[in-house]
Amino acid sequence: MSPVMMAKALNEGLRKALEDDPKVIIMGEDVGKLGGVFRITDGLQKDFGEARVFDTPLAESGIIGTAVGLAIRGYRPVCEIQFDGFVYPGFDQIVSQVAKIHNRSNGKIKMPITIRIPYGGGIGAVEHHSESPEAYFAHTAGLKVVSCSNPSDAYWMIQQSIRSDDPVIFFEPKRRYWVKGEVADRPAPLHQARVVRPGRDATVVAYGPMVATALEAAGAAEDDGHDIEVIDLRSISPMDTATVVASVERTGRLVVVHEASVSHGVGAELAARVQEKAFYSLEAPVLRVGGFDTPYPASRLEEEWLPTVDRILDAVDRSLEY
Amino acid sequence: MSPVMMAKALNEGLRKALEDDPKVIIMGEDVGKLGGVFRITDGLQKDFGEARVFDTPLAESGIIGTAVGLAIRGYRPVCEIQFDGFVYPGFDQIVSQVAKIHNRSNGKIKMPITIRIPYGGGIGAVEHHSESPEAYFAHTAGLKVVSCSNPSDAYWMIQQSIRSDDPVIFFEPKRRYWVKGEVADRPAPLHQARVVRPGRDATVVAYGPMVATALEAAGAAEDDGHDIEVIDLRSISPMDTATVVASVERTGRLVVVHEASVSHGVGAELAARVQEKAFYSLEAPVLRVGGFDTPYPASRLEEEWLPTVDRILDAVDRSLEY
Amino acid sequence: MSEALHAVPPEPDMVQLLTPEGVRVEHPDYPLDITDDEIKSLYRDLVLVRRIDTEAIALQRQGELGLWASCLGQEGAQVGAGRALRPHDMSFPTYREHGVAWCQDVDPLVLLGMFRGTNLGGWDPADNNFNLYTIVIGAQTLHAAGYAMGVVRDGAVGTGDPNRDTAVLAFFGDGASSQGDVNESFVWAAADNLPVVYFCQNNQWAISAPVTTQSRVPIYHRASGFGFPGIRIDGNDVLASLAVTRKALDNARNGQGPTLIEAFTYRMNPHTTSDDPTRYRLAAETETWKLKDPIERVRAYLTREVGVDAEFFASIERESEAMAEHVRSGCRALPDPEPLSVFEHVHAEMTDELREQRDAFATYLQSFEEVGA
Amino acid sequence: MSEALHAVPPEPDMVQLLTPEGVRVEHPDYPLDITDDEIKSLYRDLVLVRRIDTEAIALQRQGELGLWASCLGQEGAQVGAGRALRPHDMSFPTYREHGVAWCQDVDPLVLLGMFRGTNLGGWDPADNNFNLYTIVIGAQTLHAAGYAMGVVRDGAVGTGDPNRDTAVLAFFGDGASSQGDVNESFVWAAADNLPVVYFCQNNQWAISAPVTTQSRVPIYHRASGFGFPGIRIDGNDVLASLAVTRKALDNARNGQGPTLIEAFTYRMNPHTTSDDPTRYRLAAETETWKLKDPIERVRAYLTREVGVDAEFFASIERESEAMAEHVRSGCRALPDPEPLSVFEHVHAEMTDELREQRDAFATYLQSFEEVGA
Ligand SMILES: Cc1ncc(C[n+]2csc(CCOP(=O)(O)OP(=O)(O)O)c2C)c(N)n1
Ligand SMILES: Cc1ncc(C[n+]2csc(CCOP(=O)(O)OP(=O)(O)O)c2C)c(N)n1
Ligand SMILES: [Mg+2]
Ligand SMILES: [Mg+2]
Repeated sequence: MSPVMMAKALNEGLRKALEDDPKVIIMGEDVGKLGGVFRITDGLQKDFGEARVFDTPLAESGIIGTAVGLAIRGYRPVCEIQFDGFVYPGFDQIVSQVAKIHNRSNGKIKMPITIRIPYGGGIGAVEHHSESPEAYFAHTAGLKVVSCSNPSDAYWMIQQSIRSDDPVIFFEPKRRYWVKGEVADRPAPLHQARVVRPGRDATVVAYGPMVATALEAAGAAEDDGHDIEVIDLRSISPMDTATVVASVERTGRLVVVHEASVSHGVGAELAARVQEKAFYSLEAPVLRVGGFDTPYPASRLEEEWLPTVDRILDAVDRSLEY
Repeated sequence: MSPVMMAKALNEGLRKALEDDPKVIIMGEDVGKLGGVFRITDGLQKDFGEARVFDTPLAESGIIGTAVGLAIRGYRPVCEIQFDGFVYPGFDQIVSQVAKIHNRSNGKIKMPITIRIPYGGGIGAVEHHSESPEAYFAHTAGLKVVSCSNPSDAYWMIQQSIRSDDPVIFFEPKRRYWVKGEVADRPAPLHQARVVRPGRDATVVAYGPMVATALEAAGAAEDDGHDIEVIDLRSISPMDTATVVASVERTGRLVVVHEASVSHGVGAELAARVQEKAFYSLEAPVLRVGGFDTPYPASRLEEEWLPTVDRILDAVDRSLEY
Repeated sequence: MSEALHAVPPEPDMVQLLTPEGVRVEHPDYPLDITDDEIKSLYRDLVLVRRIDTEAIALQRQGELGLWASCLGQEGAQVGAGRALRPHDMSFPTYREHGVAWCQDVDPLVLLGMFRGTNLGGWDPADNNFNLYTIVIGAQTLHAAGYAMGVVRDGAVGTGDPNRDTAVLAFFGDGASSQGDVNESFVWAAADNLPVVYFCQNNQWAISAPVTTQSRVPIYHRASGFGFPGIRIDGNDVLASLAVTRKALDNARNGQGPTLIEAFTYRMNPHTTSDDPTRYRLAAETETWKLKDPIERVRAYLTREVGVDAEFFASIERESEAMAEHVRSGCRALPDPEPLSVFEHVHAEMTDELREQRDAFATYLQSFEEVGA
Repeated sequence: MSEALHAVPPEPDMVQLLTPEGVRVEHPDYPLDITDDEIKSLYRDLVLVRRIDTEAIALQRQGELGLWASCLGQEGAQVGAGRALRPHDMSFPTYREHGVAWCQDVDPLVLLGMFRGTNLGGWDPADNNFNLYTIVIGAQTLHAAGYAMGVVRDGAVGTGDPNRDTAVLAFFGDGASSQGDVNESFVWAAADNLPVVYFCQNNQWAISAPVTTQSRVPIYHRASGFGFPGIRIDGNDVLASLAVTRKALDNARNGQGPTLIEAFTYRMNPHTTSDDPTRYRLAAETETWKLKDPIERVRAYLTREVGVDAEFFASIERESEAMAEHVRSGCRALPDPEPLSVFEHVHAEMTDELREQRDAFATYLQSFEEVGA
């Protein structure tokens, strides 16, 4: 494939999944004729029919709950939640049913449901359209949670998630939908982190929309003579702690970045694990850069609220000062 | 007051709140004639009438959503969620409305809603009746989250929560409902942690149901010659980090205990904060003891799943070995 | 009956085929040709289900079960609905449909695990086309709708082939009718004309809340607002339940879409063994409903109209004794799960980090054995 | 109209008081005695609301607004409902009720903040008895029910005192009718006989989903299933909307409980300025609905039946020009919020840890100023 936008890569990945397995179906609000508000399912209903790609009534609990029933019947539903802030009406079905039914049945029932959630801010949207709820799901046993940061991962990870016999919450960094990139010929393991930029002085871990920002920060740090390693977590739950620890054992310093509010965010878990597993390697405390502990603000404030290259650099500098 | 059970202390606290402010109302499933499945609202409908203490239809989103409307009208609703595992149908109203309306209105509207949730395990219950969802709410900006561990705090904290102009998620450790204790004449600040047992060798932080277990562990550790400080967090969000850091600066060691699954739990946030703020004081990594990263198990397995005195001691020993 | 009529306003619109006195009555829309042997077999179901229920309550008292949700008084509704199911049909129970489980050949012991606490259910819904019990009120009704969507996609509706056409039977209670999930399920079923039958057991109570807390009109009215038929039956009349559910399932299989059946019945026992109904309802009410007992009326019919002899009833008694013994001994024999099994079946594919937790816990557990040794 | 009738099946049960051609018709249940001046004033409302809407779309194109949800075509429903409100009544809008905002004397500029991104709403619902716009579909209907519960507890229902009795008007869309929250709100309103009127603007579309995706029967039918009256009106007829909403609000205030009004109308513009309707609906459909324009019919009536002169229409034109200018310049003048304001109003009582975050961020920001200086 020549370079494609992430949106297109996801679309191709979904198409492939529909071709590979007749049990795969795509359901959600406006995923049919419209192709989704972000056009991720563009053309799929036309090519695979209304039985396999269809619009649902407007109710997220209904979308997830009926997906559960379809899974019990042997289907492999891919649910689209239109925006991050609208997953909550379906939270009960996700937490108490999707996450628990395999366990409740002592492994008799599988829940191969993929829940796609365009997430994160930076697109100048109104309230509820820019949130990062990944930590809620990462804290929910029984779910797997991943996020792609580039078109290649988007293409492969969505297929791996759909093929997974476990429920996967698939977070798509909506502000990166239109960034182009090459698509690799082979996928990396779904739950493995990736060192996207090797470095010696400090490690910056990010995922989804923040990977590009972290790389930019690393580039800027270079000018100040700092050699920053950047890791794309890719999988939020399970979390590839080993890759991060290995890096920290070399760099001695770690900064975690995500858009979600810092407190009780994914960065907290990573910090807790690394300070335990790399206790003697850390030359500075694990520092976190994230959204503030406030609701996602009005869009004219989002540039202040969201982690930026400068805020990452500031954290890296503070880390290096230890 | 002579020693009372926590259940009675909560009942008295609610009674006091109803007496002090005519705008306080209590709503939920079976809170009226039955007095709640745990009898926490016993007798309140009889004494304050059906307009102020009433049973709602069976729908948690409806309970929280109508409480929001009542708050807009100037009331101070106290909602009872029957069991931890049943708060999720109301999650959307809590996260997108209760937590955000004050902010959405630029401070024009107040949301003085208290959501009482009997939580945690250890009572041999069926599925969904033993969960610890506090981290979901602690990660939600705009909410305040507290948990009482003894009758005195139960009596005072419920009143403080109801009087608070901010929404408070009030977690009641159901397995401690029937434990008796003295009620102090004066309350401590709602969001302040408390050192419940001073010690020099290591700090154990817990809240809600785990405080008693932590104290028991500290007692047992004494026999091995270890002097353990135990802190009752009391407030989960905001979190009184200063009190914990001050303790760790003395002991150099920290173990955090909660029933919720360890990963992405409250212990992660505390660990992340302490390793940053007490970096040079820590002689061992912050260790966490909690439920495993699995759904809450069948009751015949809960004693294995839940943190016990032995598992806490094991962590303390590991910490002391560093 | 007069007292009863005071307690429960007469429902002209309530389908009844067998009166509380055991008199067989006809209903124009629901002719039921059923042999006496079939009615005897329904009687057997009713008695055995009640015995299983009674035994489970005893086991709870003895500490063998942590909890039990009794179906006493609702056996007629459940056995009628359960016996209306065809082999391909799928059922989605709440936590109280022990009578339906029985009709689906689920060994009572399979149900006991979650109440004993040795598992969370643990059976395979495909084994008996009987879904796992669902405790979160209303959630299973959306699963039923989704399953029905799958049935439609499998082309198993309206083909006319009895070995292919499939219907879904979704159970819920009067309290559940207030949950968003149940109403969303109605939206899906109506919009997609799904082959699902909703069977609401209005047992008059949601723990301590009378049905009036949920609705000021009969619950079966709800369906018309969504655009499909609703009907109320005498939920203590196994024949009405059988006939009406059978017809509704037929319609579903034939592609005529959903139906809501409200079975007007009564929860004779506490909500669960943990409940204390004396706090919220009068014994007199329960007494009144005793007069409408679903089993007595069948027994009266068989004795008076069919002239079934004592030996038949005695044989059922013996069978139910045997069943009671099976439940008692079987329950006590249910093995406690292994400590390390908490880590099993969390995911279809266990994660490395969970494996790490399991191994660490295993080591921890061993440290004690060593001490013990 | 004939084409129109093809596009929209004639609804015998749809209340209409002014035909698309501007002919005044009577309805037995909804007599409306209204003066010509009152109709002229409604005309003024309709024109100004449309102008505000049109101007906002222009501002979005110019990049002054991030988004706008147009109410074009729904002005009749909204102005009729808005003008039916009494001073004590409370209204709970979605994000599209700009016409209701206008009737409640909300300065259009107040609405622009959240679409410009300078705030998330920011107004005080008490100022104009107009709740904040709610974006989460259906959520506000439960807030309305809860508010109505407060009204009841305040003894502000059925006293007969017009200065005391209060009703609540809750808006939602056809798509929202599928949400659990909306149906739970119906449950509460029916069970407690709450003084709330549900006003559903069925504008035929939920973004790209036609109303048939949500329901196979008219949405107003839904109410009967819950036990309260539902009625459909011609949503492009401001007089029908006024008369029917007025009566429903009266009933609510008098203690006669809830009503569901389905305003049968059409979303003439894209869902929002980000939407592309060419992907899912035909221009012909929109054309057909143009023939039912809510403003044209009033203008036709005033011209033909009342003989209103050109000067009246010209004066409204001038006024709407002035309004447009007010919106344009006012919008551009809306101040950007201060960076540190993100920390404000998160809680009524700011927490120490948030204060810490704010101070750290302030220091961080200053470090740049120093560099800059
Ligand atoms: C979402 C949710 N909320 C609350 C509960 C607690 N609860 C268990 S049973 C019950 C009452 C259910 O009443 P009904 O639907 O009439 O069924 P019944 O128990 O009478 O058969 C409640 C409130 C629950 N299980 N799930
Ligand atoms: C809970 C939720 N899910 C999804 C959305 C995204 N969304 C915004 S408007 C809309 C369609 C609403 O349709 P309708 O209720 O008919 O109102 P209309 O926009 O037509 O006025 C959707 C799906 C949302 N805002 N909230
Ligand atoms: Mg019931
Ligand atoms: Mg619409």
